[in-house]
Order: sequence, then C-alpha cells, then structure tokens
Amino acid sequence: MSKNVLDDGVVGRGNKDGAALFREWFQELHQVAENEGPSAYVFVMGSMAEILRVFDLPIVFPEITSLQMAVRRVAHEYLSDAEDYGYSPDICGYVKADVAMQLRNGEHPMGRIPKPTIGVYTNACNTYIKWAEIWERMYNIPIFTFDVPGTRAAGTQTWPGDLDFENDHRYVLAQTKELIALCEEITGLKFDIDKLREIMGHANRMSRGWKRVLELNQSRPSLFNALTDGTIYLGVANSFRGTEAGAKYFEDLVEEMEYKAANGIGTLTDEQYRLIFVGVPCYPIFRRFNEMFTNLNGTFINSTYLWFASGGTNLGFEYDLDRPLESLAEGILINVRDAMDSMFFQDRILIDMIDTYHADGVVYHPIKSCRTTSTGMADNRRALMAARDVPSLFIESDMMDRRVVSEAQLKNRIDAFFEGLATRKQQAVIAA
Amino acid sequence: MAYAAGVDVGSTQTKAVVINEAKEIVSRALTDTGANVILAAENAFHEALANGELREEEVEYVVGTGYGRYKVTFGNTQVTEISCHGRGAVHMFPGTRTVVDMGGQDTKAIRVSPTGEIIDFCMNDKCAAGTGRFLGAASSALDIPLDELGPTALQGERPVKISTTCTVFAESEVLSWLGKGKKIEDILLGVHQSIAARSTGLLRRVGIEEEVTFTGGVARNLAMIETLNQGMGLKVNVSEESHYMGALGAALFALDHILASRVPHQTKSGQTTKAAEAA
Amino acid sequence: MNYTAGIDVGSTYTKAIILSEDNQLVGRAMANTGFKLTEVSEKIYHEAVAEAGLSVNDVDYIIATGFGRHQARLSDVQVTDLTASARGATFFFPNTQTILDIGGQTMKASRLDDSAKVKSFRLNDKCAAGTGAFLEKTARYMGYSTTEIGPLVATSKEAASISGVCAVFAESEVINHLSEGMAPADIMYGAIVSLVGRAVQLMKRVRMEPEFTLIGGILRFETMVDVVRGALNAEVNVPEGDLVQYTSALGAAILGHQRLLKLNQSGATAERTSVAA
Amino acid sequence: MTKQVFTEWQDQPLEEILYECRELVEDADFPTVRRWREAGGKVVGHFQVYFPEEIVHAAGMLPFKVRGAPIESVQADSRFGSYLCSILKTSLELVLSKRIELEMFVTHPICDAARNLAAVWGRNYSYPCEILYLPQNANSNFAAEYLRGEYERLKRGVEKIVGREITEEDLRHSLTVFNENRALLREIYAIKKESPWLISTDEAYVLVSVGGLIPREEHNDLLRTVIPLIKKRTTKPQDKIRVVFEGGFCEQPPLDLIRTIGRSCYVVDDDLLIGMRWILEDVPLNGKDPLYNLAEAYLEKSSYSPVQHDLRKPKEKMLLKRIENAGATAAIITAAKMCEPGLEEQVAYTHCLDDENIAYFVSEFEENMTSFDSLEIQLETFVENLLFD
Repeated sequence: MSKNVLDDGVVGRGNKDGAALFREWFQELHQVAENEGPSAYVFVMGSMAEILRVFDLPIVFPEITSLQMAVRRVAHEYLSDAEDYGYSPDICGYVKADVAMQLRNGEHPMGRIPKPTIGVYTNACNTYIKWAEIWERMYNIPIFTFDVPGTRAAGTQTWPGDLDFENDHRYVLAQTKELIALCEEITGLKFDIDKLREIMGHANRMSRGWKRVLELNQSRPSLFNALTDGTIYLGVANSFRGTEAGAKYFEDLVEEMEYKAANGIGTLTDEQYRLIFVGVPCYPIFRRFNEMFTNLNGTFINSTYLWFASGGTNLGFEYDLDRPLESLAEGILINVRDAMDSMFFQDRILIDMIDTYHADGVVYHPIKSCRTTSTGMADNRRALMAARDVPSLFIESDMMDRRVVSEAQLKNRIDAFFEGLATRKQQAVIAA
Repeated sequence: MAYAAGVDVGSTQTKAVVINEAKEIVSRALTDTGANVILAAENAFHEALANGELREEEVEYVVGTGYGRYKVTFGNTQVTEISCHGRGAVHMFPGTRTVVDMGGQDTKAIRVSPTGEIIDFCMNDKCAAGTGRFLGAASSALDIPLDELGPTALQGERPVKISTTCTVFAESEVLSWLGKGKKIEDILLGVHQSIAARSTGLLRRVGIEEEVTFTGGVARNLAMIETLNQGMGLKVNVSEESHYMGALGAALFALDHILASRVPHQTKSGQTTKAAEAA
Repeated sequence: MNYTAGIDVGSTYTKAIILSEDNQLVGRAMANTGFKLTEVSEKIYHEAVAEAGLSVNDVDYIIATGFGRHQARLSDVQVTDLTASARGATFFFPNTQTILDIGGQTMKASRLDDSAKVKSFRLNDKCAAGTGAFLEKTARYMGYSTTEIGPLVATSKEAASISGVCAVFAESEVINHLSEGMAPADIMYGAIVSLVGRAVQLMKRVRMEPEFTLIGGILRFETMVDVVRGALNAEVNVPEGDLVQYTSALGAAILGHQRLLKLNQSGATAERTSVAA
Repeated sequence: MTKQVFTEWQDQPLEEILYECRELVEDADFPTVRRWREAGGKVVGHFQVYFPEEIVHAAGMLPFKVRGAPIESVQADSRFGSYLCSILKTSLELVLSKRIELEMFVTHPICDAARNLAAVWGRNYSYPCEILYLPQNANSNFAAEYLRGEYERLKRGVEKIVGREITEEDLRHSLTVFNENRALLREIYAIKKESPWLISTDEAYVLVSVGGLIPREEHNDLLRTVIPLIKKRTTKPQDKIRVVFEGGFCEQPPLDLIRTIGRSCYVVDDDLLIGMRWILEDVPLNGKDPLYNLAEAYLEKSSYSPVQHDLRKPKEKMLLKRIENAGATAAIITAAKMCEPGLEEQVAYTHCLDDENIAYFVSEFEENMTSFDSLEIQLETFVENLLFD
C-alpha cells in the first residue's frame, strides 16, 4: 500500500493503524465467538451501529467477513459448500459465503465469527432481507428490517419540512424506537439516551473526517488509491462507527492527507491517468486487479463504493445531539437514501465527481453477484457518455466468485482501455 | 524500403501480415493456432516472409496482437486486438466509425474515431454463446463445410428460433430441429439470425454509428453479412482482408513505430505503442 | 410367455432390448440415432425382435425412453430415461440408492426409493461445462481423440485447475496452461476433476445415499470413475461390459412387465395412455 | 372512460372466449392498451408484483400491468448487464420498441433489479418514472400509516397527470370494482381447486392474465360471463396428480410451459400473477379513509411472495399451507432465471418440502424460452414416479 520514502510517522499511518484496528476488531469477534457471547449482524448500508452500541452488542458485518474470504483466497471453498446446500451459482456470493461459514460454525480465515443474536438490516439492498431470513430459519433469532424509503425518482430528494420527507421520517423514527425496544428485550439492558448521545458524537467526528478525506483526494497527485487504501479506511468507517477509536482514526487520517497534500506526496503510482471506480471491487484477485491499472500509470481517485459502502456517511451528515432520536432518524434516512442514490441515480453524482476530481476515465465494474449495484450501470454509463466526453471501461466479473473472474479477459480489456487513454492524451498534446 | 509486420494469435487461427512503408500489404499467412502458441506465431510469421520473399531482418518492427500476443516472442511489442481491429478497419474503410469483429470465441463491438482510436468497445463476457464458434458447431452437426453454411442459409425462408445459448449445444439443438423435420436452410438461417441478434446487442452497447465495418474470419460468410445488415438496418463494409484485419492493424502500429523512431515524439501512435509496451 | 421391449432413443445411439417375463434378456440391438428418430426406433426394434427369434406379435408391451421417446411411435408408453435407468441400474445393482448419469450433453443425478422409483432428481443446467462434451472439447482442442482421453489421463501427475465456466472459454485456459508448459495429461485430468465437481454437487442436491451407481456414456473414461470414487470417498457401482449402454432400454423393458401385470389385473386398456404425459 | 377495448369475446361460446383471451394475452403489441389510448385514454404502467391500481383507476386512467413479454430484447439489452432476469429487459423493450406508450411508470423496491428499473426508465423517458416505496417492514406499527402517506403521494402525482382531483367517491367506486374483480378471481381459483378438470391450467391463467390488459369493469363482465359456462362443462376427471406451482410471482413462464405442465398435472393452486390476487378479502368501503383501508389491506389481508418481507409469513410455512389448503400432493418449485429472491427462496422451499416428505421438483424458466426438453423430462419423470408402481 502507499508507503512513502520520507515517512515521518504521518505518511502511511492511516493504512498501518487501519490494518491494526481491523485485526483488533476480528480478534474481539473471535473472543466473543469463543465465549459464545451475543452479537448483532448488520450491513454496511445503514448499520444502526449508533443504536446497537448503546446495548454493547458486538457488531458483525457479514459483507466484510465474506469479502475477506475472497481476499484471502478461500471464498471458492465456501461458495461450493453453499451451492451444495442448494444455492444457485447465480446469486450473491456474499450470502453464499456467509451461509457456508454458518454451516462451518463460524470458521473464518481471520478467526471464528460469533453466531448472530439479532440481525438488523435496511432495504438499501433487498438481498439483505433474504439473507437475514436465512439466519432467522437457521437460528430462529429476531431479525429487524429497518425500512428506509429511498429517492422516488432522479433528482426528487425531499428535505426536512417537506410533506413527503416528514412521512418517511415518521416511519423511520417509529422503527428507531421499535428497534430500541427490541434491543432492550434481547439484552435485558435499559436504553440509555446519554450513552446514545455520546456514541452519536463519535459518529459525527467520523463523518466529518470521512467527508474531508474524500474531498482532499481532489489534489494532484491524488493522496490515496480509492480502490486499495480507500477500502482500508472503509473497513474502519464501518467497524468502528460510533467509537472514540474510530473518530480519532479519521481525525488522524485527515491530518495525514492534509500533510500529504501540502507536501505534494501522492501514491506510489506515477499518476498519468486519474480514474473513478464504479461498483464493488474484484476481491478474488484484489491486488492483481488494481495492479492491472497502476502498472499502466492509472490510479483510482474516488469510487461510488466509498460512498454507498460507507452507508452514505461520506455526506458528512452530523447529528443534532439536542434531539438525539429525531436527529438519528433524520440521519439514517438521509445517509441510507444517499447510499442508494449513488447506485441507482449514479450518473449525476459521477458527472460532479469527474469535474471536481479532474478524472481522465471511469471504470465500471458490474458483478454477477449484485443486482443492486450492477443492474443500472450500463444505462448510467450511456447517460454519462452523453453528458461528458470521458473514456469509460465496462468490465464484468465478480467480487467473490473466481469462476467468473478471467484475468486474461480483464487484462485484454484494460490494456485496450489504456491504449485509448494514451492516444487521447497524445491528441490533446497535439491540439495544444 | 522498410517493412512492418503484425502477428495476430487468435484462439483458433494465427494470422501474419507484412506491409511496406506505403501501408500496402506485401504478404500474408494463416495457420491454425493449435496447442503450441509460440510455434504457431513463428510459423505464421515465417510463412508470411516466405510468401513475400522477404528476409527476417528486412522487417524492422513486429507487433503481436490477439489472445496469444504475449506469445509472439520475436515481436517488439504488443497491442490488443481491439485496437488493432479498429486501426485495420479504419485503414481499409476510412469512413468506419463502428467495427464488429467475429472471431473464434468472442465477438467484439468497437467504436472508433476518424483516426482509428478506440472510443468504446464491448465483448461477450459470460460465455461463448452466439459467437462465430456457433457456426463451427452447426457445420459439424449438419456435416456441411463452413464456407457452404452462408450460401445454404440464404436459401432459408422460414428461419427456426434457436433457443440454446450454449455454443456446444448448438449441435444438439440443430439436430433436434432436423428431427422435427425442419429444412436445413431454415435451421441455418435461424442460426445466423441468432448470432446476428447477439452481435447487434453488443453493437448497441457501444452505439451503432455508420459506417459499420465487419471484420474477422466470419465476415466472409454472406448469410452473416445479410443477417447483420437486416439486424441493424444498414449495410456493413466487408474487406477482402477482413480475416487479416487484426494482423493488418498490428502491422500498421508497427509501421508507426518505425516512422516514429525516425522522427521522435511526432506521431501519435508512437505513444499508443509505448502505452502498450507498458502493458 | 410374455415379452416386453424397451427402446432407448438416445441422442447418439438408439438401443432396443427384448425381455421375457422371467427376466431373460432374449434380444438386443443398437445403431446410430441420426435424425430420423421414428424410423431408427422401428428398425432397431425389429432387429432386436429378430435377434430374439420372435415375431412382433410375440411382444406384448413396448416402452420407449431417451430424448427421442416421443418419436418412437410404435411404443405403448414413453418414460424418461431417469425413470427407466433407475430400473435398469437396480437390475444390475439391487442396492442402488443414488444414480449418476453423465452423458454427452446432460448430467443427471437421482435418488431412488426401495421400489426403484425415482424419489428426487436434478439435471444440470444447459451449459456444456457440466457434461461429457466439456471433456471431448478439451481433448479435441489439445489434439487428442475421445478414445485417447483415458490412457492420456492415466499418465497425469497432478490436476491442472480448470475453472470450467464455459466449455469454449476453457480453451483459452488450456492455451495458457499449455504455453506455460503444462502437460496435456494434467490439463485433461483437471478438466475431469472440474466436471466431477459439478457431478458431485448435483448428487448432494438430491441428498445422495449409498450405494452409488454410475451410468452414461462418460463411463468410457476409466479415470472418470476413479475421480468420482475419490470425490465421494466411497465405492461406486459400474455395470460391466457393453450391457451398460442398454441400462435405460433394459429398465424400460422391466417397467413394461410391471405395466403388463397391472393392466392384466385391471383390464383397463384406457389407462395405458394415462401415464404417457 | 366508457369505450370498451376488448369486445371480441362478447356473445361467443366458451371455447371462442378462451381463444380470444389467449390471443390477447399472447399479443406482444397489446392492442387493448392501444385502443384505450386511441380513445384518448391515459395509461400508467406498473411493474410486477403488487400495485394499488385503484388509485390510478379512480383517476380514470388505465393501470397496465408491466410484466415483460416473450420478445427479443433488441434495444433494451444494451441498457443492462449480463446477470439479469429477462422480465426487466423485455419490460423496457416494450417501450423502447414503442409497443407500449405510457403517461407514467411505477416500479417497487421489491427486488434490487426492479428498483433500478425506475431509474433506467427515467433516464430514457421524460414522463414520471418512480419507485413506489411499499413498506418492507410490514411488522412496524407505523407501516400502514406510512403506506397511507405513500399512497397519498402517488395520488398527488396521478392527479397532476389527469389535471383533476381524485375524490373519496372516486376511490370508493374503484375499491368496489376491484373488490368484485378479486372476488371473481377467487372463484376461478376455487374451480381450479375443487374441480380442476373443468378448467385447464392455461385457461385459468389467461382468464386472470387479461385483467392486467383491460379496464377492470370489462374484466369483471368477462369473468361474470365465463364462470357459469365453465361450471356447466361436462369434462371428466382424469388420473392426474394435484400440484401447486410456485415461482410465477414476477416473471411469467411462457404459456406453452404452463400448458405443458397442465397436460400432466392438475395445478390446483399457484402464485402466477399473485399481485392481482394479493389482497385476499374485500377492502372495506366504510370508514372515512379509503386510502388507509387500501394500505392496511396490503399489509394485513394479503398473500405472500418471496419479495415481501413479513415476520408473520415465513414463506416455506405459507407454501405448506398453500399445498394443504389446495389438497395438493406435490409441488413444482420454479424460479425465473437470474431471479435472486426466487432462487434464494427455492432453497428454503425445497429443504422444507424434504422435511415434510412432500414430492417436488425444481426448475428454472425464462419468459422467452421456446424449448422445454429439460422441463418435460423432469415433469414426466416426476409424474411417472408418482403414478407408477
């Protein structure tokens, strides 16, 4: 990852500390599993960490545990277990990897993962719901669909005060209270609003930092690779949301990025092409996938992944601690809605990104596993190409299933994409 | 007089083309790729040299392309077949804005700029369904030589609907249609239409802008040309050299390189190949 | 003496069996199917009858099976080869509980109940990657004929990894392997392993139980059986000799006798058609 | 809108009526919708599964059920990726190919593909294309109240298109029409269950299916005429197994596939076009607020499907109940190719059926498939082994 020659404790700290926190988190989960303690299974698009932490529930992100199996190159074993169990090759690989892990009693390359005591999930991805129904059947545990109405049509987002926003807000607020009641029931703990306020305070600091970090990557050369480094930050943003450690991590990260920006320190890539990544990374060959771009001097400066996979917290929405519950519901509604927007109504967001981050190209990565992120991509791309004269690459593979990841095919397309970028750059030079 | 060569190592066949500084094709060669890819590349190249009565050292620069481009061990650099087909097509038909290339196991749709740069491209990803290979399967199933498929299909009046998506099963479906007493002409027309439909789908992804040039081995098939024209409602360009278009494009890139090395930092495609070298 | 006939109109071969009520196999015949299914089924039927030294009037009931079963117009009833092969397999191996049938273009797994009825079954989806065709393509691509696959694989040291998503794309995988100097034997072995992987998954989905019986054209490759044995980590039955190709035809003939019994009990000939779904 | 758009069946004998319905259902040019527009009518296209058609009906517009078609998706293909169900592509193809023209398109957050569809549609058409956020937390005490508000929002959008207010009277009238429609559809299903030999699976299907293509008043006339004729039939019962068909809640299997199944089994219940039969009882007209009654009915008096989450309705238990209530001995568990919710539910269904020792077979279909070899083999094997002994 991005280590720099004039390393003075600041540069590269985000990756170092991030990896450490991440290991720490998995060690905690391992302990919980060993002691057969309780845990809440949640998802990256609306984790409800703020509420669950009030009840000291250790948090498991099955999406993250699953993708780690791919990164650690054992996903195929889990996938085939799940397919033996009856799941189709055509459905979400995250779901299948998790099912197999449950069948293997929590066995995971990073340690054991505890069984769920409760499943909490939004409808930002409908597969979350089908997924949780599996746990309900396996363990007969309470599961809670936190239903967050999204944007009804492109560009029609509503805001506090609007009739329709208030209807959605009342619904989300009601569910917030219902979830709290359910947590009290399963943990036997009384809800403590001051503790919630404190947690929301940590979350505010994190959101503030995350927004800033993303903005700072507009600088040239870019300060971090949105695909590789970004994924580390994302891991912390999800697993440590609402904690002091998480808040501090992002404040340090802002410091690091401001330092790098001030001193013109970029990534190791000789940045000739600034690229935007759209979709979920190709985890089965994660490093190699990224190298196919960096070896040709392309680096990723931002991605929709960093937006929706952080549950929309990239917006930097900050809660009003004087009216915690109302504000929490407001934040959940606005953040999760934005996560969905960055998948469904992507084109507008990307056009802004291209302008503000001065991107040379856009890489679309639809995946077999995920209809949520992939269904609209081809059409989004048409709209983008009509609006901006920016080269884009459209490569299909998967984030879990190496059977549909053909390195040779990917390389062929990526090479061709860069051949196009190169001639275009040359044209510009001639024109100038 | 300097010569430049392009060697296109495809999944089934390997093609080599040698051109002179006037960008005229001096000689060409074609061999089956088979198991030993490196050997196939060498054979094609040397055969082309022989056909052109050239000595190896007369060829200053060789560009490898196609699936096995990194197996062109004697090549000076590699360029993807996507760029090469685009370049070749625009060379043959300067009006070309869209290229459809039908090869052994994949079909490519490429949109190019007037100067032959790739604006956008798209290929079949999931499997080889509906590619040129489909025809091979049909030909062996019906025991009709490949180059008679087209003419036969053109006799068809009531094309059958080919439902199978898997190339390998084309064989059994074709047989089952025969079993149901369909005429061979109608079955073959159906086969061609199903391939044309899938290819047109790919083309729509990149956007169909006239003129459209049809390259690759299958471009010699009249029924394929006909069904593609119908599918898109226009007439595609087809060159005598369609089969060699990739190799030709590669040779043109090679020539750029020769000229660029004479006048440094001038020609744009000098850069193209540099980018490719990085690859 | 009652006689029944089983005719199996397969995608490649058509086979016929004449079976006496005391389970004696009195006649059989086989030929390439081609694409005139009705004709070939009649031709083969008559050959089998002749070989049995009988006349067509001696045969009381005819059941057709295989992909061309509905084209075999002379049959009283048609049954699928899943139903037929279940009876055939249990004729060879009475304790058969699970059958794996890998043909050139299909792969079928079925679990039987005590009366040799198919209780649960699964077919592979229509992708050649899950069939014998996959092996034949791979072999053909490396310049080997189908018959050479067995001997070739016998020399393999370790299986190459073949993803086996698409039989045609597998070729580019094969190119890469070959050009990296990998032995054709290991690649072929890898293809078999990937195919068996799919087969075993199908068997798991029908909740397989021993004894396992293997049938289908794929048995031409000895190694196949060994790899299956290894993957299941259990013994598998394989019908001996060339009779194996007649498994479905035989099963159909056996079913024929069962139908005869039932019909003779309830002289309801109307019912003869009710099963011809 | 008084003009009749589907008259071919009138004063015809039963077989003719059924023929005309089949013709209409299989016509990918949707002549009835066309006639409606030619008469100056407006059309709101709503994607599978459930949609509160009453609200559109109350505005005098035609609610048209967008459920794909067995057509080649020539233009739509380029708007989507590879790993996707067919109905999504062909539904868009219907408008891209101008087979259908709309004043408004509405889809639902029922699955991730469907939700994307509104965005794709909206980028290609300037008329309102939106997602109706039906609640996915049916167990929240606020769900009905929220849904009422969401219906109110939809109502405002519809009013904007017709340029007039939808009164409570309009709504009450529409509720009456749709209550009758659902009652008549329940009658059809009662016949399927009690005397399946009187109506074949595909006949029942087309009779239900035409409802999504014509004004409900006309559908009611049709059903009112047909049902007595069907009951008068003298067809004899056959020796067939009674099965439940599961998996037709969204993408529709080709009519030939339904016919094929009907030839060898009595399909005594199914989830085909379940959206039209989603609400199981009459929606009350009394009370001040028809919109609330409609919203409450969606949540409280409704059927089940893999795309609606309700802790009170575990799907596999609901399936068992459906099999039991229909007096079926076996089930056919299908799913549309690439349909994530459908394929996921299959696992729960099959495991449950295994445990209950109920015979079933599993298969996948696609709306525009033309050869059924694999399905036929499975179907025949299935039937043979239940009938043979």
